[in-house]
Amino acid sequence: MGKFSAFTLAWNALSHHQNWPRYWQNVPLAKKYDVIIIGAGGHGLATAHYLAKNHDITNVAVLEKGWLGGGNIARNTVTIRSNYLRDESLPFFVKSVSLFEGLAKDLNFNLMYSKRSMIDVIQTYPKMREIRRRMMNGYLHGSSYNPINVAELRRRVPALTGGGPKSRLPIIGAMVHKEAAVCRHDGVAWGYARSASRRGAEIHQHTEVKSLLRAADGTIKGVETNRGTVLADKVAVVVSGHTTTITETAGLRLPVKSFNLAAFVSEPVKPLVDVIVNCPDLGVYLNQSDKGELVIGGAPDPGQSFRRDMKQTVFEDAVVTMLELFPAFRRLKLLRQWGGVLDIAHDATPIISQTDIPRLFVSCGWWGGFKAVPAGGYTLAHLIATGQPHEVATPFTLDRFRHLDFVVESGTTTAR
Amino acid sequence: MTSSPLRFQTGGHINRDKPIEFEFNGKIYTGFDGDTLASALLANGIFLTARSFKYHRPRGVMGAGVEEPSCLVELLGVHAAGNHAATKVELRTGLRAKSVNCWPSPNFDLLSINQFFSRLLPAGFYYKTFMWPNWHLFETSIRRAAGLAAAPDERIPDHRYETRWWYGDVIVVGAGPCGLLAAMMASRSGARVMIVDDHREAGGHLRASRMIINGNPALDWVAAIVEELDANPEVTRLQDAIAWGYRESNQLMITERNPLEDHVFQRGWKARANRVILATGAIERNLIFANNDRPGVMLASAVQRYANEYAVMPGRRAVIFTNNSSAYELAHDLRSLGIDVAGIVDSRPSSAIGVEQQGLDMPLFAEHQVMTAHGGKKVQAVTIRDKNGVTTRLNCDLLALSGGWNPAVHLFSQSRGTLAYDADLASFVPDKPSQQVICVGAAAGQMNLAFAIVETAALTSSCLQNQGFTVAAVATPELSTITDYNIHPLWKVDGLRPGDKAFIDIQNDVTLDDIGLAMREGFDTVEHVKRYTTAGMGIDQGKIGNVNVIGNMAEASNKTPGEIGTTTFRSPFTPVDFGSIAGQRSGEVVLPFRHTPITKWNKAQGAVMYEAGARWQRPGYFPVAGETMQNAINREAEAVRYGVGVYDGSPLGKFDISGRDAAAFIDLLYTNDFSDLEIGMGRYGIMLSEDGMILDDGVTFKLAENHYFMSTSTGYADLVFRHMEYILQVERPSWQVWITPITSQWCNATICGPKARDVLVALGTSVDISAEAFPFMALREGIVADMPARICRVSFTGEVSFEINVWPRHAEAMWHRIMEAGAPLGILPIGSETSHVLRVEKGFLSLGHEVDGTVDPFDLGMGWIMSRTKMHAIGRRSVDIRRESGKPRRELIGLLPDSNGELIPEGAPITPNGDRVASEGFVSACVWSVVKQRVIALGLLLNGRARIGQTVFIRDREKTIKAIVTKPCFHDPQGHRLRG
Amino acid sequence: MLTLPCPFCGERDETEFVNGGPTKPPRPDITVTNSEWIDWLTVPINPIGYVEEKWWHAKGCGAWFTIKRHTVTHDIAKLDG
Amino acid sequence: MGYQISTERQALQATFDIKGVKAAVARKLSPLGLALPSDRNTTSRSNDITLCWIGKSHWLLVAPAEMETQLKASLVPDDTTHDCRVVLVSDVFTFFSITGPQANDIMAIASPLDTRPKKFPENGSTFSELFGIRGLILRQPNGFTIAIEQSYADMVAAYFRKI
Ligand SMILES: Cc1cc2nc3c(=O)[nH]c(=O)nc-3n(C[C@H](O)[C@H](O)[C@H](O)COP(=O)(O)OP(=O)(O)OC[C@H]3O[C@@H](n4cnc5c(N)ncnc54)[C@H](O)[C@@H]3O)c2cc1C
Ligand SMILES: NC(=O)c1ccc[n+]([C@@H]2O[C@H](COP(=O)([O-])OP(=O)(O)OC[C@H]3O[C@@H](n4cnc5c(N)ncnc54)[C@H](O)[C@@H]3O)[C@@H](O)[C@H]2O)c1
Ligand SMILES: Cc1cc2nc3c(=O)[nH]c(=O)nc-3n(C[C@H](O)[C@H](O)[C@H](O)COP(=O)(O)O)c2cc1C
Ligand SMILES: [Zn+2]
Repeated sequence: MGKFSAFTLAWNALSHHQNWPRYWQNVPLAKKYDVIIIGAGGHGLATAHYLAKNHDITNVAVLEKGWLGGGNIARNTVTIRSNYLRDESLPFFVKSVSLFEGLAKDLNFNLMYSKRSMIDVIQTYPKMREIRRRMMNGYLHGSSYNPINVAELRRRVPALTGGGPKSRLPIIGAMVHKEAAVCRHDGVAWGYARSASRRGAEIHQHTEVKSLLRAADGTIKGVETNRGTVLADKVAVVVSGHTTTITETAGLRLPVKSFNLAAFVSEPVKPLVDVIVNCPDLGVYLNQSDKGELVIGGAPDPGQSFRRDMKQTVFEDAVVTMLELFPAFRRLKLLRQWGGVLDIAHDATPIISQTDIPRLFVSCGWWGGFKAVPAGGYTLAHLIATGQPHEVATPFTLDRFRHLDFVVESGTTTAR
Repeated sequence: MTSSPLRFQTGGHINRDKPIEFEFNGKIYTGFDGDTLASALLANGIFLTARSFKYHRPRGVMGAGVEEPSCLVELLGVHAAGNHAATKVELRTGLRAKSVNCWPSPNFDLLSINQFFSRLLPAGFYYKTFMWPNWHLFETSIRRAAGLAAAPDERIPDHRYETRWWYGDVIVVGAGPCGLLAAMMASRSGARVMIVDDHREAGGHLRASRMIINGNPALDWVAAIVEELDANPEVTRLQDAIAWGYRESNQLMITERNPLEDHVFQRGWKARANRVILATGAIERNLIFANNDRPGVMLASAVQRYANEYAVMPGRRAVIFTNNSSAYELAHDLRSLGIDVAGIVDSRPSSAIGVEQQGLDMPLFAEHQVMTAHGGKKVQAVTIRDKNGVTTRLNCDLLALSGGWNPAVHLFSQSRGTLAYDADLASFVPDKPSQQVICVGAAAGQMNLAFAIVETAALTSSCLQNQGFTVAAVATPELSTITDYNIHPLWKVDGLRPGDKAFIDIQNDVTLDDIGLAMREGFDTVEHVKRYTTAGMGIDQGKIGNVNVIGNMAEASNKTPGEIGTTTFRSPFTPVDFGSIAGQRSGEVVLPFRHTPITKWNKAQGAVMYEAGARWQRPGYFPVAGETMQNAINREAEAVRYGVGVYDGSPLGKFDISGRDAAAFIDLLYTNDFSDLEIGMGRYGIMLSEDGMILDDGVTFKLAENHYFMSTSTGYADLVFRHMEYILQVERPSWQVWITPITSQWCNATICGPKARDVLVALGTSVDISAEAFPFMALREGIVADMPARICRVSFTGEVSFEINVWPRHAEAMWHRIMEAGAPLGILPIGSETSHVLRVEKGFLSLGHEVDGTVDPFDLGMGWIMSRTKMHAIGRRSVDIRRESGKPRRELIGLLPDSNGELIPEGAPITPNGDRVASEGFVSACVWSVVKQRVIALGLLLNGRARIGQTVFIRDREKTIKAIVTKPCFHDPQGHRLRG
Repeated sequence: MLTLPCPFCGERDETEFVNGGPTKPPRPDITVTNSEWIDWLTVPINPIGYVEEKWWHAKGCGAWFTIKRHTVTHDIAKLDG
Repeated sequence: MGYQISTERQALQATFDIKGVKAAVARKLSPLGLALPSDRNTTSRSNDITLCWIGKSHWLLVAPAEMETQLKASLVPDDTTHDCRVVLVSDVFTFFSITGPQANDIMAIASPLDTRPKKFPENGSTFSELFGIRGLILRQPNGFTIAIEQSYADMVAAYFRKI
């Protein structure tokens, strides 16, 4: 009786909810698997789900050093969008957004996916030009992005009272990205974990990979963990900010650096903003959760960091810029702030790739990768199962570094 | 409304001479100066003050400070803002407040119907339903129900918030007995001290107690210390100030709520000291039994504070339920205040109860537990139960709980200090510090004040001595008797049944059942339980409930609370206004802006001003009455092409570069050669990043041997400066090169057009300006219009140009002289929109248009600028590697679009056959050309140079526009005009 | 907020500085192979622990300097030598 | 306007940016009777001339505007033949004075600089952050003198009117 529905909820209410099964099973750690996925974050768990669902590969272990879903998937500002700039990235993110739309049904789990649009507030002409370029390029790939005037912007976001004609940086226009959505971030991890587990994959929490093991011929053989050696035919490193920490144990160095990116929430208030508001010229973005708190994000910390914390300078900048556009929020209160460890590739574009070590795969460089969880898992599963990059993920292989052929999908839009 | 039914006639620390009227839920009440909203409401007999978050159960005040989980109010009027704990709202004239989260009132709340569906709403129920047809359909109504208070909608003027930095030797947080003692010692030692306390007056929990110190009321002792501290100018004492964040390098973030200056509403302090002393006290936790959330159920410490500090008795007949000795102090206080106590229910075995009960003639129910509280909108009775399950009913209208004390370790933990579980205290205490911080008093887990004081003196003393201060011994105050704490943890009462509403997080309506369900479903770490049930995620951040969650998880899984561990303590310690974080930073202090000496003139001419990068504002165009933007641009552009125009080029980045190795340095920076440049001449150069992408472009003049005058684009001047200093200081430290930014030392008026020279003649100059004597790309110094000037012959328009650089002190005069001299020739000021047209006609590149972070000089057809002899120039190697792959590149081309005179949006993609597929290039710039009298464009196109003459298709969403590919220059390709 | 030790000005608040990324080995000369160059250019050190990095005292004296900063604690250690 | 301070925008000052090897700089300045400041981020004075040591090999010389021509003659800007060089930057900076009993409070709001006398002495002078931009801070008897890049001066003046 594990299926979720209004009916099963009512049925279980009769027994005071004493009989719900576990979301994921606790089983002993085996000696060997077909595939080991390191990291039970969004991408790792989604990969396990799609390996089972699309490729029938279920002898899979997801190894997680902490509690599943406790990495960046627990910490992000939940913006899902596909309004990227480059032809290389657009098909991937369009795919991811479309997978998100059907995900609650696919996983039989309410992720509270809410397609509520994102509005970019534009305050300078160079940004306007860049954003129009996104609009026209996005159209080619089925990602919609349409201009609205300032009056319409203010009608849709009444709380946005700053940026008037006399302000330091008047608003000159806005763009609506209709496909943008938010969704319960923890739910994505739990939904994928539950589905992967029900399809046969194992999830081992509190199992930290200490190093990668290579066979005599250099190929990958398995991993060393705090719970002993585990062997596997194929290993995928899907650990966001800790990627280099793991790959370097096998002598593999990657063009990524780790950063702390932080976010914060206000006290919960009654519905106030029902779209995602992104202010690229000022460098702040926000949305309001179903519980009422405003979820607000800014820039990453300067300098590498493995903290999950808030740097005062960066935080202050996000607050002051938010108040430029939402001056009434001066009296709104900060409730909590936190951070996460992300890795950013040299060209700011993700990496889903086979590595120089045969049968070792990485998926990293996801500094705006919550939106990418479905497509990231989908395409990594494809790569692991078939040995070939999925068509929408071909620009993201490590090959591009061999010729410095960067994609340069930098964070021209602030929202992750 | 003057009689407050529950206020004692005497006692307390309120100011009875100053009654204050206030409004709550539309009714007017009276309290006193010194009250909080909560104490005033209780004094007026208002118990039902709120409805709960999920089930809309009736709720009242439970605590007396930041820990308050339940009585949240929304402030109305001038200071409108939501979600304030009524226990932290000071009563002030004009205060208006209402309950949050209920409609129409807490007494009659429509959504209280949720209580009857509560069975359907266990933790995480929403993950299991609302999936058909989709969540978005349900979302609106669910969101409306959530969210507590409405958001503030009135604005506080910016300057009313302020932030400032503070530096000193010691910061003490908490002005309870231990904090005061520490601050006093630090002050006497000569240190510069800040002491921060969250209450309006110092004293900490002494204000809530009837303690005697040195034979007098404790507050006399407090007053003496306060007086001493205030007399020392090196001491900053902040009351009503919350230290909410502990950052790196021993910095505390503090919000002072009501600074004495009346022009400041709140002040944020960024205070940093060599040592921080945390004397933050402890926070009481509640106990878990059925209906433990009824109005009238309160923390024992809160009851004590109401009785002693505010002279309010929140009930007439009390029951005290405890698992430790601290609540007996309340029993004694109630006894001496003459309040009826129906009984002390003590879950500890009789043998564990000691001297604390002496002198109390009231029923003591040892080894008993409260099973349930009765009553709806106010508690009416409790059922208690002994260890054999025998139950008794006690009538009461007040139930005071003490589930034990949690040291306030929040700031310590934020400082990255570790915590340890102390089984004797049944709580988490500071363990290893990671910054220069010590904890004293209850915050350190010392629950016995006599010991705490002795320890505080010793710890403070060595902390000060470590910093080199001399510390005199302080007399230890003599205290009235104190009992030992002696807690026996009780994480929940025995015999609870499924479905009992035993709340563990009062604010988020999380019950013990919810914790059980989460654990059964596999959420077995404390972090999972938190996120699945939302326990501890409310405005109070679970200050009274979190350790109970941990205790119950430990019990259910046969672990110790230490093994379960805590969730992360995050800032802020308690919510603070965003305004107090931003302070005065708004408008230009967030986004400073820069003026040239000509800005005022430009604005007076009606220029439409644009942000021009690097914080400069520049005119875009100068429309005359009734003119469209395009007409204005055309008029200005024609002036330059056929007459003369002038623009204010002052924001261009300018650097004076000199020194023994200056020439080598310039050669390293630019891809082309500068070594053969003659003195007095300049050269255009492109600077690459080490990635091989274009970083900047500009002209550099050689003023003398090893002395250069470099100009950069406006927007990148700062970046270029940083880049140059990096190379010099990091890569080439042995080189002798000196760079001085002189952007603001030189203003420039660029006169351009076929009649430019005539203007200069009219101005009068000492320089021979003939084309032979003063060729293109030369620089001359001399007098222009009686002012010293540096003239450069560069051209970004394709016409003859003279850049007249003068010092800003002369700039306005020079500008006026130019306008005067040029008037007969029809000179026009031109804006950046016009410059854009002129440069597109010439095919000159612009950063941000053609250069979008992916192009190199070859792509732009500027291979000539990549010197063959300078392979070591910055970025060169990367360009070569990229090109070796042979992958086709997007190349700069011109476009003649077939658009019926309409401009094509810049950025429009070019697609194969105009199909809706991935692009093969894009339009980087598109203008109406005054020389071609048609729309022209520049673009980057895959293999573009090989496709000149072909037709391509530009795709603006639905629309497809044909265009012919041309060379990227539409005007005077040989450059005769600019050399003329 | 951190304080950073400028070799000229002493301890100053972080807001005065600009981060310049981790220290790279010296810039290779033109004789290195492509892959050596690419490694130098794109592959940074990324330790959990002390990272040697550059900062610029942009709002102060203008010095570019090197520190060793712990990527978890932000503690700053003395540079060797 | 709640603070007891007065702020004043000052007229142009003759200002020279000096970079170079310490000994060479000392030699260059000795005809003016100016000794190099002995401590970093402090000043030395001779007559009306103030010399600020603001960076490792970097000094700023500030004097009344009337002295500009004379100073130019003796400092010979643009002469790069020695191990130091001087650039005229008089127009780069605008100076303001902030004086009054609460001048310290204004500095605490505007700048993260620790202005306790033991960190920033009587003759202190340093570049730091001021209202979010870079600025020079000098102590003066009743408060401070600050200098910011001239292009920001109107903004700072407007800001002073607000606090
Ligand atoms: C503040 C913030 C805001 C963000 N906002 C957005 C946004 O709005 N939109 C968006 O699309 N993206 C956003 N992101 C980015 C997004 O969260 C991440 O890109 C994405 O979650 C990363 O993928 P993941 O979920 O697989 O990583 P994670 O959840 O970090 O998973 C990695 C897992 O690997 C585990 N692990 C690490 N080392 C080991 C080891 N040695 N052995 C075993 N396990 C290990 C970790 O414990 C972790 O659980 C944001 C990120 C942050 C921090
Ligand atoms: N009833 C009790 O048993 C009880 C309760 C608490 C303390 N005590 C006794 O008091 C002794 C110590 O007293 P103390 O001085 O440690 O604590 P205290 O509780 O008297 O004082 C702490 C003060 O710090 C303030 N504070 C806490 N966090 C703050 C923050 N982040 N910012 C600003 N202010 C903050 C509190 O509001 C309070 O005023 C203990 O040894 C114990 O015996 C007893
Ligand atoms: C979208 C989102 C919304 C959140 N809302 C709340 C909230 O309402 N209350 C709260 O206490 N924390 C909230 N958090 C923060 C979490 O409590 C927590 O800080 C975050 O998951 C990081 O974990 P950590 O603080 O345990 O390191 C939210 C986090 C996210 C990502
Ligand atoms: Zn410095």
